[in-house]
Amino acid sequence: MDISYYLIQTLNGIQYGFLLFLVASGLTLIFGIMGIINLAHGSFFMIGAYLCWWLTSLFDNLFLGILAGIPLAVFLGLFIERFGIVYLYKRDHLYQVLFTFGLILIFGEMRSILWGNEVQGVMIPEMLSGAIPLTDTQSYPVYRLFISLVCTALAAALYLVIQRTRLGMTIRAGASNREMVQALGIDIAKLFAIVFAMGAALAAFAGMVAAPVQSVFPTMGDEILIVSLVVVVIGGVGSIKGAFLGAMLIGLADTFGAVFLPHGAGVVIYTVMAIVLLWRPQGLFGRT
Amino acid sequence: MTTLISSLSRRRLLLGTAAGAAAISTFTPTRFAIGQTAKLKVGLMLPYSGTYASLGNNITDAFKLRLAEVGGKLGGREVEFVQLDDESAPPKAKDNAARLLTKDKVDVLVGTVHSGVAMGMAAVAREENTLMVCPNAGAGALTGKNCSPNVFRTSFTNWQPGYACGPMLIKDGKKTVVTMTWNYPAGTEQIDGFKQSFTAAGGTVIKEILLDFPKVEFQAYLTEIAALKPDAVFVFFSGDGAVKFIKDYAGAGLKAKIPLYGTGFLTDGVLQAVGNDAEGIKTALHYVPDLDNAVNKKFVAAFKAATKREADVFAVQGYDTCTLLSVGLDAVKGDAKAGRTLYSTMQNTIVDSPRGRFTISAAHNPIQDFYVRQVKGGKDVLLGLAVKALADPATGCNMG
Amino acid sequence: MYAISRSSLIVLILLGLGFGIYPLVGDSYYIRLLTKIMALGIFAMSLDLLIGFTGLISLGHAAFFGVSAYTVVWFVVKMEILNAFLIFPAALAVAGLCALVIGWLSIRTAGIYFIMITLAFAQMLHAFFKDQHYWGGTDGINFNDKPMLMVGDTVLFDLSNKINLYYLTFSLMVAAFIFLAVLLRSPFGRAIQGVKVNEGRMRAMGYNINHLKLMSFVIAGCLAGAAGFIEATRTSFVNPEYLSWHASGNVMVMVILGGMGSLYGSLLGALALTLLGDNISSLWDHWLLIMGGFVIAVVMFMPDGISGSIESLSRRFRKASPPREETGP
Amino acid sequence: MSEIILKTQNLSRHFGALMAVDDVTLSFERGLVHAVLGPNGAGKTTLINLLSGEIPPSSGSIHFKDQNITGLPANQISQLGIGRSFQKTNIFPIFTCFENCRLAAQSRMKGSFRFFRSARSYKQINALAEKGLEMCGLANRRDTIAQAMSYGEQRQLEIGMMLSTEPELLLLDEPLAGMGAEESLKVIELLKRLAKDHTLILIEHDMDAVFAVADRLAVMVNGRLLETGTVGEVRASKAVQEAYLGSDEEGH
Repeated sequence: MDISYYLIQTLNGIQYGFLLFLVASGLTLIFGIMGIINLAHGSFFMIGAYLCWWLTSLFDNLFLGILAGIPLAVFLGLFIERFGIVYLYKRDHLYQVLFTFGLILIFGEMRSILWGNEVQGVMIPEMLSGAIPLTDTQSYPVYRLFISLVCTALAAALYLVIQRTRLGMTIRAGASNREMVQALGIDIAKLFAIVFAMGAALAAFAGMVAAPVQSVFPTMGDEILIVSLVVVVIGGVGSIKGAFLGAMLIGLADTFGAVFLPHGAGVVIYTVMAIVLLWRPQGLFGRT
Repeated sequence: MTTLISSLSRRRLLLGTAAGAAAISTFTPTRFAIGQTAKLKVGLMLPYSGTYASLGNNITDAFKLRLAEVGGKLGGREVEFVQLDDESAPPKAKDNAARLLTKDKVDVLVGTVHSGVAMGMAAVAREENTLMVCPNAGAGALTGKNCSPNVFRTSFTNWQPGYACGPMLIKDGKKTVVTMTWNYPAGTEQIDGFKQSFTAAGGTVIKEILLDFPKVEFQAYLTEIAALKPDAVFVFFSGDGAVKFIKDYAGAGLKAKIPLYGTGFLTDGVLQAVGNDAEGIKTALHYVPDLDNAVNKKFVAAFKAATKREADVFAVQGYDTCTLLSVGLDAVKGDAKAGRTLYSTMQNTIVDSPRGRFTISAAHNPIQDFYVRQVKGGKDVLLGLAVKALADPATGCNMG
Repeated sequence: MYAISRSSLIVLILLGLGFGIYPLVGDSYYIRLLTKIMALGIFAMSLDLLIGFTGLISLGHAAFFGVSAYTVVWFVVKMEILNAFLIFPAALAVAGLCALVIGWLSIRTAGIYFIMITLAFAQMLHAFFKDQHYWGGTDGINFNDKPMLMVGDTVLFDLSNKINLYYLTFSLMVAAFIFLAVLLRSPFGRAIQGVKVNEGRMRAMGYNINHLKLMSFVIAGCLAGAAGFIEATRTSFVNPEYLSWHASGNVMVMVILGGMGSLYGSLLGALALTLLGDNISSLWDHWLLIMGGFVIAVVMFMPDGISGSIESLSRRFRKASPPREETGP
Repeated sequence: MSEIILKTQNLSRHFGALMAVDDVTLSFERGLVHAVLGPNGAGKTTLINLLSGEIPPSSGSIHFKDQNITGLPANQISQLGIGRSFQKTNIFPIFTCFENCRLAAQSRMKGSFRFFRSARSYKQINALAEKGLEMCGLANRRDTIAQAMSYGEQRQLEIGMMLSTEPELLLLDEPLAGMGAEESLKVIELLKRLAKDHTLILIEHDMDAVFAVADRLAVMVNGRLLETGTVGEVRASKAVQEAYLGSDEEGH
């Protein structure tokens, strides 16, 4: 095991971390700003992946598929917020949990009706299908590099929006003090709709770019939801910065755990979470 | 009308059986009456959704194909199917099997693909004392530790194809191997079978990689394989997981550097989807579509005609399941509760299968030939015999 | 404050009679199904203790159900010990111990955090059993011999007999109900109900909130363990899915559907949801769509559940005696 | 010279940059009625919250009798014999008055985990609860659901619950807030009765009430202690008149 091996495994971990960040950032904002626990967030990831598969086979081009999929995801997010989530703002967390649990069942069955239950593969486009040789046997697939680059760009854009724009200011204020934003006379309904649709679109986008490497299968939403919840818990509710660090931590822990502890891989990320919680019950960047 | 037929048929039955059976029939008249008039209910508990849906469909269609060939009846009774999607979900297995056996009251239980589900079904079948035939799942315990007089299998134990692969790699001069599979019994049992014959012949397994079923994110492991540089890689994957693995393996640039081996499930039914990336992969299995025997030629053509699909090993197993049931039930005139008579007939049958003739072991698992196959021009081609008449050791089986 | 109203008493007696008499007239399929329903009923009541009475929204309750089931397997398969007098207390103890550790880590948080952390810890155990070959991996473990109640080598009660298991489950369900009803009238029970209504005030009055919550969490964990024992014995099977968050979500749906904070509502919820699933699942492949819509409808239109509807209906029938709070000047 | 029951030493608490309580050193004598005065935002409620353990101080210390209670959680402080009532009515709205008080009294039981005997069968606890109800004047409302009562009665219940825990020292956060004149009189009478065998620390806006019951006054402005002393001394203080009383009188 030489240096290049650890380097590539680190790249693998970071690439997974980026995907997690896209899902977890939306989740943490929806928690922080809207006070909603959205268990159906993972379903957007799954829907994104299936949309990608469906549209890619329709247009015969991955990029066109993703491009066409994003507005559909935004629309789905707006629709769910307007006709579902909106009824939950004043309800107890318990009912939010149940409602979104019901949504998961509905999304799952709709997927089953529209697209079936089969595992589907999405072809990596020709221009991204090669691998970059690093040593005599090691090489790194171009498409994974592409995922990391796209996600970096998206994370940077998210950072700029949140730090530099008026919308971002409102979002930051909302995440640190929900009551204050409501008191400031900002159009809450609009803000909530934007945040929710944005979160849904980010998760769906993650599903789309992940589709070629993870394949497309029914339970993919559940898996990423749980891991994203762990990321949010570690990072602290409402903190984008926390979500980013948490995602990278979990991405690396999961990758190296799978390699070094083959019989305990699944437990690694939860152990990381338990340690963080013992040290800081409110997460790395959570408010006390 | 109905009463007339029923009394008539009961008389015919009484005439045709020994005095002892007549005595039984007075105690249990309904069963015999139904035995001749009512349809034989066959419960097909198979995956009709999810990763294994295509397997479930091939098994079902081939079963029905064979049923039509034997005249649409089993043991003289018309057949009524009760189909249930098992979703390949072990937690639901027992409740689903109980539903078929105690609510729908099927006479024979057929299923399934997933080993975990099959184990649950067998337990319920044993409890309810109903004949069950497993057309695919290879869980060793089914005809090993948990074997049972009323449970038969027409497919294989996971150990069998794994064991058949060992000599193949040794012959090719591969001494060090990394194995990889899903962390579930079908996977680990096949790898264990492989390890047994491979290490006995002097090979070394330098690393065993396991990943969650049905995850197909292989990247971290491929990186590890590339770093370990073994002579060969031996895997068990099937269906869509196999497609993904073969592609990722080629995509990571490993195809040309480290040859890929596996049990036959790696390439069965996936070759069209993987295209060129599968060329040269060597596997061993109890069936190759181009086997040169009359039964196989007829079967391949008939299956294609009936379903527009190519026959595969799963279809063969479904086909043989019907054959075995037909032989057994004919001998007891459709009485699926006949017990020992039925079971011993089934066990002593030599099944003339598309895969070649095979016999049934005392533990109710096929004793069969395994073939070496290689992908050439997008097809699995027969290279020769891997192991002749391979029987599962059936460790721990005690029929009692 | 928990009290058994007259209408709920009627429902309870009907439930008890129905469950008690059914095996004398029913067929084997439904005996099996009702045993499952009663086990789930115990499971749901245990969760009701948390969400309906203590105000702890745990989304990882299936963990305790599952570890108990795995304990049964450990005894039966790994140790080849079948004595239920040994297995049952051990299964409860293991479930309680897990609840103690997970509870200790979780109750320091509140709100969304508590929900997510209980969920994450249950997933951790789920991953543990799934990863370990020893525990049967994703397929779980099937076994043949069921636990039996025995003294020495004398078998008092063989649980592989469906009727025996049915009545054992029935007795456990009745015992669990009585235990909880008594518990909720005790000083401890009153205190946890106070915690649910007004946690801050309870602390200001001198109660150690964390101790109360933890104790409630452990008791609920033990009861969930009793349900897990039954389910493992009933199916002679165990699988990581017993601990999955879908299982936790399902039992939560039962509690809310039945009506939280009423105990008997949890039993009704388990009965209604399981029978509904049993019947519509064979009618339509996509029955979970109906289930999902049903869950959402309960949240939107029936937040007090079945028992809540029963209570308000019976109040409407008894207009003659107005509720007490309207008396006085 | 009577005994000091509670004292604070350089007690401070800040929220971010805001100094809610700033370097307060105060002593409270046993058996007297102490009132803390000050305009809105002076840090009075924060002070009570610090004394009752609701929030931990940023710096400084609190001693109850001879024990350092700085940073102890609220439940332990309550167990030492310091009871408190809240400015915003803080009761169990869906329980009866008796159950509210009984729950309060129950907190004094040794060993918190009693699982089997009915809570209603503990005679001593019931007696304590009845006494609390009696003292706060709600004996006739024993079985009424708390949320069905008038606001004033709920305020009385608030005090009754505190009394059911048998505290030595009572921390009362605006016991008269939002009450009508008649109800106020009742509560003032109650406070006077309580003063006979308890030490009281109260925050109140109603000056007449304060002057009617208080022995000692402390005046806070912007988190700092401005003046302490007897009613007469504080009334005479120039600083106080400028900062608070003066402006208050002008306001009326």
